[in-house]
Amino acid sequence: MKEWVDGLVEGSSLLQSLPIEVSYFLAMVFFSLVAVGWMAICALFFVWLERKVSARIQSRLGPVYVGGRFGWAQTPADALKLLMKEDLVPESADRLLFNIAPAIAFMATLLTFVAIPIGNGLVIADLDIGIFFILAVSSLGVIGIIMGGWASNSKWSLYGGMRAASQIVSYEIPVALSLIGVVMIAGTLNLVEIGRGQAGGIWNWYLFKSPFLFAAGIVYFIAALAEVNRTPFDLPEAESELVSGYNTEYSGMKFAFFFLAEFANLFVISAVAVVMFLGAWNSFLPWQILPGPIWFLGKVFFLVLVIMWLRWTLPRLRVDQLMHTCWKVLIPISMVLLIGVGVQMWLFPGN
Amino acid sequence: MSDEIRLGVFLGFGMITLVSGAVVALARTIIYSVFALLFTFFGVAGLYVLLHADFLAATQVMIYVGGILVLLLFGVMLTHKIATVQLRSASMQRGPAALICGGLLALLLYVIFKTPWPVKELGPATPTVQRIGRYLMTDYLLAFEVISVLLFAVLVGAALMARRETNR
Amino acid sequence: MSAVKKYFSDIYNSMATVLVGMATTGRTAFRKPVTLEYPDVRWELPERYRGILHNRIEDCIGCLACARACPVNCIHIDIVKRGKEEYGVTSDGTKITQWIPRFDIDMSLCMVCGLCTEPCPTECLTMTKEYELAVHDKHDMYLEFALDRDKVMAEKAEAEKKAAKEKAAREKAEKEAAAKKAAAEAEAAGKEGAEPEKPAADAEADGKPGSEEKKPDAS
Amino acid sequence: MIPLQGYLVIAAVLFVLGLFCVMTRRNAVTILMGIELILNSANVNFIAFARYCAPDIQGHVFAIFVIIMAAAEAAIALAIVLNLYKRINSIDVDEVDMMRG
Repeated sequence: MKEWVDGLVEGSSLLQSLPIEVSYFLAMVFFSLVAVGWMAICALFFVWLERKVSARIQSRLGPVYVGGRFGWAQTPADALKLLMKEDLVPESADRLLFNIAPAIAFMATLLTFVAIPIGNGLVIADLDIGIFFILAVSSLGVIGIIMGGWASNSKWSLYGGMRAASQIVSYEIPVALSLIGVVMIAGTLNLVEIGRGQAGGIWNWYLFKSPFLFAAGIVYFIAALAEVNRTPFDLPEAESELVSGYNTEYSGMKFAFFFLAEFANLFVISAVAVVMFLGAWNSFLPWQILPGPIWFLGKVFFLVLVIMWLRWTLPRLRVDQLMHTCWKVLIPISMVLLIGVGVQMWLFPGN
Repeated sequence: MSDEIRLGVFLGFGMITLVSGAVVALARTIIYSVFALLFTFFGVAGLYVLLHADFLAATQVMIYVGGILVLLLFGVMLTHKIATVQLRSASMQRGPAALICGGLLALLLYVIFKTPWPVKELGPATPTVQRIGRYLMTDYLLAFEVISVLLFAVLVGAALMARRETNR
Repeated sequence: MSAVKKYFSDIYNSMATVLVGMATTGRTAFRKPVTLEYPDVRWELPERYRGILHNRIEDCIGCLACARACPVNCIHIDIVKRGKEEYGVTSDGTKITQWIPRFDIDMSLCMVCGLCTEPCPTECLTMTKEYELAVHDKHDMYLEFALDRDKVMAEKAEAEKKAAKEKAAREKAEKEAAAKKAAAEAEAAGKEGAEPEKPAADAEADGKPGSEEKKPDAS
Repeated sequence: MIPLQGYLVIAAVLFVLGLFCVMTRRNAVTILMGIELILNSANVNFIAFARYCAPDIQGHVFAIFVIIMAAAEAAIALAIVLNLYKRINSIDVDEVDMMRG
C-alpha cells in the first residue's frame, strides 16, 4: 500500500500539495472501503450461489424472480430487507455485549481480507507474516460468536456459542499444522512470496509438489470447513438442534453482520487454500495466459462451489464425532505430514 | 508514517490497553472482565506493531485471543450458573490493595523516569520472523526444547486433570 | 492391530463415501428441475382432476341427487314445485319443472370426493380444475349458485334471442351472398336472367343496416 | 517520536492493574486474568527494550516464551479450576482450605 500511495503522490500534483499524512489517511479509508465492499460482494454472491447450487442439487429452480434472469438480485433484496428490519434486542440480554458481538465477528473476517493477495502484488497489506496474520485474526471470530451466544441469554445461543468455541479452537490446530508444511517448503510466511514460488506450471503448485503436501491440502480443506462452521461441521448453528445456534436471537442488521461474515469466510478459506496449495494466481501452464486475478478468482470460485457441493451432500456430524475427527484423526495426520515434509526437505534439499 | 501519527496511534492503543485493563481489574461482572481482556490483548498487540514486532503481534492475537481467552471463557462458563446474565465476582480488601498498588506504581514510575536508559539509535523496521527463528534454533534451542516438553506435559496434564473421573 | 487397521480403513471409508455422495449429488445437479415457477407456470392437470365444485345453475333441474350423494352433506338445495308449469329447458333438452331458490355448496366442508357429480342427470354439477382453494374470508368458501339464477336465466334468454337474431342475420347474409354470387354468375354467364333479382337484394341490404354490424359481435 | 518511557509507563500501569486484580479478587478465573495482565505488561517491556536498547531482537524470543508459558499456565490453571469446581462446587480461592490438616 505504501508504494502504491507513494507512486500516486508522485504522479499527482493535487496529492503533492496535501501533506503526506492526509494522503496516507485517504488511502487507508479507501482501502478499508475496498475491503468492506469486496467482502460484501463476495458474501452476497456466495449466498446467491449457495441457493442456486442447493436448488440444482435438490432438482429445484432456486431464486428466479428478483432481478430478471437467474434471480441475481435476490440476495441484494434480502440484504436490504435485513437492513430495514427492526433491530430487536431480547429484554434479558446483555445489551452491550449483544451489540458488540456481530461487530467483532465481522471485523475478524474483514481483517483477513486485508492480507489476501488476489494477484501478483495485488494485496492491500503486503505483510511479512501474511498467513500467520490470517490465522491469528480469523481466530478472533470465535470470540464474537461466544459473546453473541452468551449475551443473547438464550440457551440455544449459549449452546451454539460453546460448541463454536470448542470446535473452532480445536480445528485451528490442524489448519495451522497443515499450512506449516507449505511454509516450510516456501521458506516464507508472506502470501505474495508464496504465490510467486508456485509460478511455472501445475507441477510447481505446492499441492502437487509432494505427496505429504497433497494430503496436507486435504487436511486443511476439511479442518477449514470446520473452522468456519460449514456443513458437515455446522454444529454451532445446527438449525434442527439449536434453532440456528448463536444467532438465534439476532435479527436485522446484526444478523446481517454475522451472516455476511460467515459467507465471506468461505472466500477466506478458499483463498487461503488457493494461495497456499493451488498456485495462487498462476495458471496451470508454464506461461500465464489470462491475468492473475482471473485465475485466482476462478480457483476460489471452484473451491467455494466444492464447499457448497459438500454442504448439500453430507449430513451433520455428531459432537463426539466432530471432536474425534479433529483430535484423533486430523491432528495426528497433520503432524505426521509435517514430519514427512521435513524429511523430504532433508532428503532432497533444494527441491 | 510521521511521528505525530505514530504518537496518536500509540496513545490510542495505550488508552485501549489501559482502560480495558482497568475494566478487567475492576468490573463487577466477571464476563465483562473476560471480554475487556480481549481489548487489552488487542491494545498490546497494537503496541507490538508500533514496536515493529509484527510476528509477536500476530502471536499475541493468535494465542491470547484465540486460545487463552477462549479457555478463560470456558472456565467462566463451566464454573458458574450461566443461565442468568449476572455473574458477580466479589472483590475484597480493595483499600489496602489500592494502597499497595498505588505505592508500587509510584515506585515504578519513579524508576522509569529516573533511570538513564541506554537508548540506541532506532533503525528502520526489519522483518523479524527469520531472526526469531534463527534465535530459537541456535542460541535459545535448549529453552525452546524445554518449553516444548513443558507444553507437551501441560497438554497431557490438563487433559488428565479436567477429564471426568469415570473409572474410579 | 485390528484397531489400527480399523482406524485407517475408517479414514479411507470416510473419504471414499464422501466422494460417492458427491458423485450422486453432482449427478442430480444436472437433472431437469422438477419444480415449476408456480404462479407463472402451471401444472398440466390430469383429465379427471377434482378441484373446486361448480354448478351450471341454468342446467340444474333440482333433482337433489347430488345432495343425497354427498357424504358430508355440504350441498344444500331448496326447491319449489311449480306443477306442470315449465320453467325452461336445459341445454340437453330436459324440462325444468322446479324453481331452485337455493343451491349452496359449502366448500369448507366439501372433501372433494366427486360423488355428487356422478348422479347428476344433466351433468350441470362438475368439478373444475381450479385447485387454489384459499380465500381471504371463510364465507367466500360458501358458494351460492342459485342467487344469480334469475340473472343467468335472463342472460341465457338474452343470449338465445341474440343467437336467434344472429342466426337470422347470418342466414340473410348468406342468402344475400348467395344471391350476389348467383347474380355475378348470371352476369358472367349472360345478361339475361340476373336482372330481376338484383334490385331486391339491394333493397334488403338497405332496409336492415344493423344486420351487417351485428355480425362481428357473434364471432 | 515515542519515548521508551511511554511504553514502560503503559506496562507499569498494566502490571499494577493486574496486581490489583490478583490481590482483590477471590474468583480463581479472575485471578488468572490478573496474571495474564501482568504477563502482558512484562511482554510489552521485553519488546520495548528489544526495540530501544538491545542490539538485536532477543526480547522477541523471550516474549514468545512468555506467551507460551502463559498459554500453558492458563490451560493447567483452568484444569485445576474445573477440578476444584467439581469437588467443592465453588471457585472462590478462600474456600479451598482442605489441606489445612
